[in-house]
Amino acid sequence: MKVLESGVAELFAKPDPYEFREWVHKNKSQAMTDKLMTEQEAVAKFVADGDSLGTELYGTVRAPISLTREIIRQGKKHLRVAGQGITEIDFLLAADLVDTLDITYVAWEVYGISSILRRAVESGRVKTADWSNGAMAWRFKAAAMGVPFIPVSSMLGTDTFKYSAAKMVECPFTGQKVCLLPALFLDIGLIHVHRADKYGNCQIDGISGFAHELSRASKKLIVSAEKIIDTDEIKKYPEHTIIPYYLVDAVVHAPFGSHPGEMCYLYWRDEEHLKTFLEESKDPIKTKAYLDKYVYGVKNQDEYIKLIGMDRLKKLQSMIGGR
Amino acid sequence: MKVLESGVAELFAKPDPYEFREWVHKNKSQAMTDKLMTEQEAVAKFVADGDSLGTELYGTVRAPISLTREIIRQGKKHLRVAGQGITEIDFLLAADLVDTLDITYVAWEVYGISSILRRAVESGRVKTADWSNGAMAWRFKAAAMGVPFIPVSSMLGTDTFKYSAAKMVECPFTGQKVCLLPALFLDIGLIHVHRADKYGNCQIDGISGFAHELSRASKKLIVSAEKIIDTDEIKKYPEHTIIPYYLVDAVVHAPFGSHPGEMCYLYWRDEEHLKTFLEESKDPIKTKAYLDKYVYGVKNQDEYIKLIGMDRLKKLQSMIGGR
Amino acid sequence: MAEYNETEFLICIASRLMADKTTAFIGTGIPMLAASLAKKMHAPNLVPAFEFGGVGASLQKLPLGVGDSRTFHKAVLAAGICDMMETSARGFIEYGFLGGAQIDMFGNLNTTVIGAKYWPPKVRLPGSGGANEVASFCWKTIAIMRQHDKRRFVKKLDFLTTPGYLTGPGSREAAGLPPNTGPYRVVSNLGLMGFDEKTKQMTLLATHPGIKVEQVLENTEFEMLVADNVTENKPPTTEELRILREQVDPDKLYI
Amino acid sequence: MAEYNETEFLICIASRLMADKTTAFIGTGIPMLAASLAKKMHAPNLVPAFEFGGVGASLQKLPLGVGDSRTFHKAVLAAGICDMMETSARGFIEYGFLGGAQIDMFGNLNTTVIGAKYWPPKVRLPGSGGANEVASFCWKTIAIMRQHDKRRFVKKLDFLTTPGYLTGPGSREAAGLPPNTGPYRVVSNLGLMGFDEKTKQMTLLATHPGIKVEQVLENTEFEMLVADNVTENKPPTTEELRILREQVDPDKLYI
Repeated sequence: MKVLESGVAELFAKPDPYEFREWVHKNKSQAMTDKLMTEQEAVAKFVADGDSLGTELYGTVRAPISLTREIIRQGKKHLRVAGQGITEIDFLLAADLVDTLDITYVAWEVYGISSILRRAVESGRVKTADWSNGAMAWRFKAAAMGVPFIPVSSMLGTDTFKYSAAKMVECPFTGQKVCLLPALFLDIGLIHVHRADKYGNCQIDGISGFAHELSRASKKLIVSAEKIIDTDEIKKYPEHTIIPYYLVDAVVHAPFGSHPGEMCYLYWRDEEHLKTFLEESKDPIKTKAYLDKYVYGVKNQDEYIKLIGMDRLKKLQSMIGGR
Repeated sequence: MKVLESGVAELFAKPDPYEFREWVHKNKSQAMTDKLMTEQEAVAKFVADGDSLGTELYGTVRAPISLTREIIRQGKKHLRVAGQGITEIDFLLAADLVDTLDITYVAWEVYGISSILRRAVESGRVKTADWSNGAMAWRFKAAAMGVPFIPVSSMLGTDTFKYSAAKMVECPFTGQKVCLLPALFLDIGLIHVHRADKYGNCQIDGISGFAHELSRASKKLIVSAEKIIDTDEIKKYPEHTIIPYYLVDAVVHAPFGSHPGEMCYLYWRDEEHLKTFLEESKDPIKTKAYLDKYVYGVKNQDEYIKLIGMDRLKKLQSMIGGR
Repeated sequence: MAEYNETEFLICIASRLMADKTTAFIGTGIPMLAASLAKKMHAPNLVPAFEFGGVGASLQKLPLGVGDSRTFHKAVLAAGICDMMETSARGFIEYGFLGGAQIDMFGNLNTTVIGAKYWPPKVRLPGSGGANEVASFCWKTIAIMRQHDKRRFVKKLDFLTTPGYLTGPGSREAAGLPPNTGPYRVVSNLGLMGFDEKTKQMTLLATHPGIKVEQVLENTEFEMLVADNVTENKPPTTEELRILREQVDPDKLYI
Repeated sequence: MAEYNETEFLICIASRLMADKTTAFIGTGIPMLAASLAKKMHAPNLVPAFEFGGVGASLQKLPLGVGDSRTFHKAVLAAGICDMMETSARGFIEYGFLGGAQIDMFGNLNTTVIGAKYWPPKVRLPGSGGANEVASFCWKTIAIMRQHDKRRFVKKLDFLTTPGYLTGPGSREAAGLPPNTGPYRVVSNLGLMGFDEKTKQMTLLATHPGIKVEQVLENTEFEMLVADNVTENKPPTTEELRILREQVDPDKLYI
């Protein structure tokens, strides 16, 4: 089972489950303690310059974007970003806080490529390693499993493999060639959920994306929640807990925390806002103006909600589909 | 990344995801079709002599035991059994239908070792390979992921490793020694669930054991369900579907399908029946008498329920805890 | 005959490729419209699968992304990305739809960078996204190329993001990819292409109304094979157009 | 002083080893009773984890198996076995409880076969169960041995099912197991043992009331180390016994 081929990219984070274990044991409590705090406190306390950072989910869906705005306000820099959270990545790139990017896909789906990504990468400001969507999710999954790698049959035969940091080996059981993906342990993970209790037990409606995997792959984890619920509600349906308290460092109450993205069953995405942002993002100066207004120009999520306006948010609530 | 050590056991099933893919593509439909049938039809149609067979869950919990009784009645033999379903394994061993056993733990927890297992293995009738509970679940998980193996840091340094069919290699990313577990693809899987629709979309309450993994690791899958529900109920809460229809070949309506085991929120386990069985299982003749009465002596689950008696079953319902 | 635009035609062609009672990995854009149209026309029991977790959605309303709430509205499953990708790895997804900035004769695709250098690149494109899993695991993949020209149908990709038949017959298997998979069709604004069974080279099967075989070849940088019997694709029917416009995309988000 | 039987005493000793506000992997039998007792005594915020998915159960009623409904009654999580085992692999479970038919001086355990031959064996025991994951991943494992004699505390195991310190210092790490883990305590019907920090050999720390150090050594086949300061374990308190009998196991399933 020798290594037949290796991707040329740098590993932006070390795939060592034993280092992760030791860190967790030293730094995280196993006790159920009240972790409710403001976004300012959570980001100040748990996000550091140089952190490897990942966010969940994808595109404009259940995006932990209120937390991302706070990271930008606090100017946490030299971040090594991974994941598929397009809104968050575009914002962080726009604020020039990113050094390296494990990229799978950054674009605005139907609205096309990201001007911000183009400027950041084509200028050489941000280093990249390429992966597929599946590969990135599996890298978090490997970390969540507490193992240094995971074998898959994807990315084989491609330049995506070549410009990743994966390796190809022969399976010692079947002789098949398989691609080994290194686990991606994050310093800090951000996830936005429908409901959480003050200890950090979380429930999500609809698709779960890679919340299970990313929450377990993160040394430090901040969750923002549309609603804070009583622990009795958690205990009534323990099978609905997707993120248990012991993974979580901070719980932030963040209504409309995914705006301008959507939150299934709660509010639809703000098409008008997004289109404006995407138009403005084509120009660096206008991008800066957008950040000035919607990120730096507000102190927190409360002020952001006021800026957007409840009328508009109520309309988005009325547009979302039911079950 | 060369193989440093190999377990000596035989692989009772081939860990080849590509053979699995081809089989599934040739033999399973992607259409939503009505798969409701009797246990007799399901077992006759989908279980074959010589099959590798796995059952979920563990001990006396959510046990697909009504299906197991039908397999015994139909005398499906030379089975290669894997999994942790203690009740089912003990029954199949008692009926002498098992050739090989991937064993993790067969015993009656608080009531101690299995006399049936002892007779079957000590006599040399049943060949074994040893694994841990985690390892077996991970082997199903590897199969569910469509990969030939999974790395873990368990079983290292032990005779459990030595008498398994695992391999040890050095991780090409970290240099750590890791244990590689071969995927376990089953010919036939049996799972008992709380609710299913006629297409095979299933919901489970409480712990999910390894239903996700085993259902996805099985070429053929029979689910039995306490209740058959309308597909509209499935579609209302698609996040509660743990087994989607395309994995399923047969849906069997089986109230009390886990008796004498328990079904969370529905009925508690039948302590008296279990104790009697365990006492009788110490003696081969009495074991046969038990099977004669409770398995061969009834035609199907309906008759079994009549034999046990609704009074007793209602009492078990009254003993189960709520949420 | 009703008038229609190129996008509408592409959607209809892609839609007709979707068989009833099968599963298909649906990406953003044309595949979503095509799947929605197919479900309302000839394939009511088509099962759309979206990579972030939705399977069997009604597609009553058009999703705007592969993870939005419409991808699992009245679905039979709302899981996560790993389950979806692994389901395709195990062989449960029949069709996959792909797009790209460049495609070559073996159906390989580029969605990563334009230019000779990986980093810093001349033009940075989105990246693989889920395309590697779609192209590696689905039994039949269909590429949709909105613009058929020599800059897009190229001899050599700047970057091979997603595997088609790689360097030709047997090379997918040699690379370790699952057997009996690979590109099945390519739909462009000029015609419909398949792949030669023996050489795995892209082969023109049908042209769109008014398009000549030569036009397709002239707009292709590599040597395109031509089927013995090139047919003409039927234009969208009145019924297809009506459903597409009134039911699939009434808000004109795409068409 | 209240009367008590050996099982009750074992439960109390095991219970006292459980710290408040920590997580512990709980197996069937004595660990369940001990955890339940601990939660009602000194460790109300002990978080019991069961290998088939339950975390944080109330333990109001005593579970009969590691997957039954009482293992997740009013729990904060009801997941599956993979999540639990992986949670321990990532270092989130502090204590693990184990048992066995044989234990050796390094805390290795046998629960697989008795006799020299693996197959067919003289006596077939249950197998590893979840013990390998508990012993590999929990930070501190505690073995409970109901019968302390030379057939059980042996020089050489017939089968090394579950890793203790394997062949001594550094051998867990050399085998690839996570650093800073391993056996922490052994509770038997004669006393309480730990492991020497340097040599990793089992060391007598405390005897039960009325038991002499010599008795422990005589009933141990291997050479047991003896701590400089062997203490005597305190017998069950009236309060412990009351709660154990009235609240933990009122139906006398175990005691």
